[in-house]
Amino acid sequence: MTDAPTNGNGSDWPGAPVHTAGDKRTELDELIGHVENGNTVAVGGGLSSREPMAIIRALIRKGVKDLNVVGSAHGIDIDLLCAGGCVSESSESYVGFEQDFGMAPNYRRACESGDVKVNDSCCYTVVQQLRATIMGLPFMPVRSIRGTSVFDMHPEYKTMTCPYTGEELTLVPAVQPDVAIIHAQYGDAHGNLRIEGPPVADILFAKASKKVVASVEEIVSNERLKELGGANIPYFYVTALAEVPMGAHPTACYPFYAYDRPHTKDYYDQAKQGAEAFKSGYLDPFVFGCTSHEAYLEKVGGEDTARHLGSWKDGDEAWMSLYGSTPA
Amino acid sequence: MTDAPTNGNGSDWPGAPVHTAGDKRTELDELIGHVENGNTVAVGGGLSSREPMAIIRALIRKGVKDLNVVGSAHGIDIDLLCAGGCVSESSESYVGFEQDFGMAPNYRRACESGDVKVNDSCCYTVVQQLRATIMGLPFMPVRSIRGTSVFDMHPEYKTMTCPYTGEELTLVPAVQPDVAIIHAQYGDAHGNLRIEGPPVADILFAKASKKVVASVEEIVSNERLKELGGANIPYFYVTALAEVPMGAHPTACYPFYAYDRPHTKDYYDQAKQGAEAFKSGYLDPFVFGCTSHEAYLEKVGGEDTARHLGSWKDGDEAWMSLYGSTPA
Amino acid sequence: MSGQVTLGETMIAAIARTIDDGTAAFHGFGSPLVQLALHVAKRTHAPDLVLVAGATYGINPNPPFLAPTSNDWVMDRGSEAALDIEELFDLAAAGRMDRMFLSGLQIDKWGSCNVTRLGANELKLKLPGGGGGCNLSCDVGAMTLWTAAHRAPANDQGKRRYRLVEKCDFITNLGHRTLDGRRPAELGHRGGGPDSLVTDLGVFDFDDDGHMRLTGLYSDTSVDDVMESTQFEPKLADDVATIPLPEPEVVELIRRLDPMRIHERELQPGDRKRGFG
Amino acid sequence: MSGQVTLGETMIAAIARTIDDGTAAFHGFGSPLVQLALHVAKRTHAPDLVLVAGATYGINPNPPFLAPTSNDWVMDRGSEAALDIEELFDLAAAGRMDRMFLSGLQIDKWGSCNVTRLGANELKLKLPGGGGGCNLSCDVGAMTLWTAAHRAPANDQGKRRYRLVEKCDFITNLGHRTLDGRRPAELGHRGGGPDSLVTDLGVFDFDDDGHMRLTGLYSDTSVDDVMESTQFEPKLADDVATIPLPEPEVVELIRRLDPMRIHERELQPGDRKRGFG
Repeated sequence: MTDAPTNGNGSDWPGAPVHTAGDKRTELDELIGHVENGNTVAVGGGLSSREPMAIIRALIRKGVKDLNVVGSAHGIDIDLLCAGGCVSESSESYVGFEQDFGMAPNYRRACESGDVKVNDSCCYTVVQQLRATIMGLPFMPVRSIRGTSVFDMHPEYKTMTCPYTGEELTLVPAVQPDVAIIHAQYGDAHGNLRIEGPPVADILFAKASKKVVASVEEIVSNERLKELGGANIPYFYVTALAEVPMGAHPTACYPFYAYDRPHTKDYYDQAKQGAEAFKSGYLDPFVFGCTSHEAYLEKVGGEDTARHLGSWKDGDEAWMSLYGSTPA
Repeated sequence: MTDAPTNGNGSDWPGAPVHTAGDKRTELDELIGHVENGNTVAVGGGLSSREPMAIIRALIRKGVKDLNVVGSAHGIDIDLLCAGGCVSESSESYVGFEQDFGMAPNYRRACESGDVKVNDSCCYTVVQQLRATIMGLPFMPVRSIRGTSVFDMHPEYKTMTCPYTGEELTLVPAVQPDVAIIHAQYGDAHGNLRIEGPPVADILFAKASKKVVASVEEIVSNERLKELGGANIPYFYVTALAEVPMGAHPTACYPFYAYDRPHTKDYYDQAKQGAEAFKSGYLDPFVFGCTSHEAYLEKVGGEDTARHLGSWKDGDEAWMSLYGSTPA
Repeated sequence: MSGQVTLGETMIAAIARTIDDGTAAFHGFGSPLVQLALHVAKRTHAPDLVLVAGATYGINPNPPFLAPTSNDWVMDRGSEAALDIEELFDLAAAGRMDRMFLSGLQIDKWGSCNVTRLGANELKLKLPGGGGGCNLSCDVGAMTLWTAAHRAPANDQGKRRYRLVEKCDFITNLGHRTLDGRRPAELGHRGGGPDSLVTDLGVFDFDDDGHMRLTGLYSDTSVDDVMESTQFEPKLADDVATIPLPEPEVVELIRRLDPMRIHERELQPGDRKRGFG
Repeated sequence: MSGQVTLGETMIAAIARTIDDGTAAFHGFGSPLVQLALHVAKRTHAPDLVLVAGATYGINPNPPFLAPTSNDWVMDRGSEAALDIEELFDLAAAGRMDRMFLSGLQIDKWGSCNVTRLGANELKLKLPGGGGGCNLSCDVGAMTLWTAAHRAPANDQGKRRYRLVEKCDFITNLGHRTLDGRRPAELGHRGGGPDSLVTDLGVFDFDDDGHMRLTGLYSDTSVDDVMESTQFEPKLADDVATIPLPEPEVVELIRRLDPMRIHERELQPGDRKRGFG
């Protein structure tokens, strides 16, 4: 028996990676070292929930450039990355603040100035492109897209005639993000992650990406993780994780804290006034001026804010009061 | 505004069904009315676990014929259906008793006599064929199968040249079972099902099939179902369900009861002796002779057996003792 | 507006009327009028509706109040089950999703919508993007379109920024014709396309040819109002009726479901004062 | 056999040696020798092995004892996470599954296996079927083959029922050649194919051409034993060594993991008495 077995098939396909290290815990600043200039990045969470904001602020501070962001429905995460000058291409399907505030000012500016190449996708297209990677296939078929301008925008989409039915189908190529950045409620030292509530596309991102880096509210034992309901992202997809409490702020990370709407309103108001105003009114104080996540948490109100945003648990009235535009 | 809105696209595609009734509870005998002669049937569970045995016994008593069974790794379920004369085609990927007893005697006889058309599949092929149906696609690509005799056995498999990479891929057509028969631990009146432990292919079966009929150990409130961890098969896939305690016996349905190995050994010993012996030694006493599930449960030892098979919870020694060949 | 029914409430009820019992329907995000319409339908004429919430993908949730953002645990409260993102879209692709609700900064006479960009050649305004609408518009059984910004008043130069346009700069969500005039059925799409449009000026269906047709007006709007604010000429139904007002129970239900009046953020400021009855 | 190492234990250790640390490996069902080999590897030289259990798809379980059936909560005990059936096979298709273990009632010189049927034309014996092996054999990084029924004694008429055959009646799991002589790489398969075979008579690798080659023998078997029980002529390594016996700790580990000696059910009755050392 040989230690390095011979292989008569001569395959040199490296395959997608599995991350097998026994202890993957690290610090936020180490974590973001896995994101490199020019990477295709999948950002977890969506809209006003569970976006990896601490990671994003750290990436901006580090000055990461030329990211291609892919995903489904996003808000302040992609808008902030655009404001920070980190993005050169957007393949998201939505970036905005819904009816709450409307369009995403920094994202719009970056797209309209040409700094960010607009390469809009659509949720199911993204799902199918990630699934192709997850299944090791070069593409996935979909029935839709043909006939829309989204099809014309994407020369990489192809069509085929179905050999079973004779109908035409769209083919969308596999997308393999270089790295997925995810914020989860819980993780264990081995890297098993547990997302509570809607997982959005995070699980697909984790399975499809070459690397997954995660911030979590709490690192717990594997036993505790199972008591909580178990991992929905097994550890071998995960490259590294760091415990970063309030790491999704100002988006929500239930059950720990709700969406910080007053902070987001302030963000939006600053952003709406233009790039310069946003730099001095938001980026400088909240991103560049806070050299650590701990400094950021102090800046946004420390324990008081954490407690206030955790008060959604006190009943519907308390919960509803969090959606006003001023801090309580 | 019209009550029946006009539709300029002229599509008459019926789509896959959603089952929206408010209360889907029924009795076992009603439940099996959803399975018709000639149906393609997906049987839930696998090997020695969570197989819908009470449903299967009721189908045999009813005299259902010409089923095409599709699935992954099965044992006594498909073997018994074959013994009962219900099956005319098998597209399973495995039917046997592992190293515990070996080959499945009734299944073998039915295949070798020509009563059952052998149309073996393979687990990932089945997964991809179900996924195609779930995604509304006529087929799914896979990289594997070409070069094996399984490919030659299936003229419905095709190949295509990938327009992205130039490589050849296998295409497997969508499979839409007429009905999935599933045994779950818990369900609610609306038909939400919760499977605990390995779901095998049940969730895929539920999503891909036109109808899902389920037996469950306990029907609980939706609130309770969520406390238990929530549905993994949402109600709208489910046509009807019945509370059938011990409905997977002699296969396991943890946490309620372990695998009844002595009963299964008796089954196997009878089956091995030939079709006649199996009819008089097993089918007559345990299937035809028990006109209800309650009668069957009495026949196999009633409360004592239930308690004994539930004793796996008492510790590893107690659990291990259940794998002997005689009842305790 | 005490004692009166508001425009928002009337639009919600009109959208709710497009939802059949015993079907599955999905609201996207950023659409409180539609979210409320689904909850109204579920709690009135369509108890067996499979209500799939946008962004959370919860099934039949019972939110204590409408939140201003969709992917919030508030909106998932009381769900009896949950879907993954892939499962939601699979349902549509497999023909199981009977109805979806779409809008756009441009909506053309065939019911196609643009939520991607203004400027057919040069990018003039980047819109947030279509979410899942592009795929869904080809796949779902039928679509209800809506907009609360149909009215297009002339500016000082007499120019109007139409929401209902002759031709979209970009088709994000497909209606009954592509930009080059093909029908979805020619593309093998299985979805039935848009069958209704609810706006702040009236309600519409689509004729057999797939062309938008005015079928109803509010008590304070006229055919002329509609024509003036529409870049193309909509067909007119033989009998353009007055849009029915919601029953008092429905009004009360809406006010209970949305105590913060989140849905009024969708309305033009001037329309928030409109009331009927 | 007190104080001795059994054939089963030696085979388990030999299979375990084919498993590298820091890789992902999957055992199917009905394979206690392999199940134990994975647990031995994980607990000795391969602590960072991603051990995926067959049938339960649990990750790194720690079963209190080996059960006679695979899809049993016993076998899932202590798993740190769990996969769905689709996820397990996706891992293989995406090139993430480094090793799988396959067997067959027929195994040919290229490492192809038949677990479907005897009788190339007419069905003579229906076997249980291949589970996921057909797909996996094309996709996984490498395969360890095993059989505990290599020995093929002559019957009264001098006929032998070979397990290791010149040509399979049916190829369920593909090795290094198809029935018509094509190589998997020509088919675009990404899997590396079988690189080892562990039997009751010896251990093998596959040469650069993909042909089976004897590399090791037990202390009680000879090259002649192998040749006699093999329908084709296996290649011989330059140095056919004696298969190393498992360390005492490994033997103890196996006995603790499998107190009911389930793995011996895989052995031929006569082989249960073989012992070494």
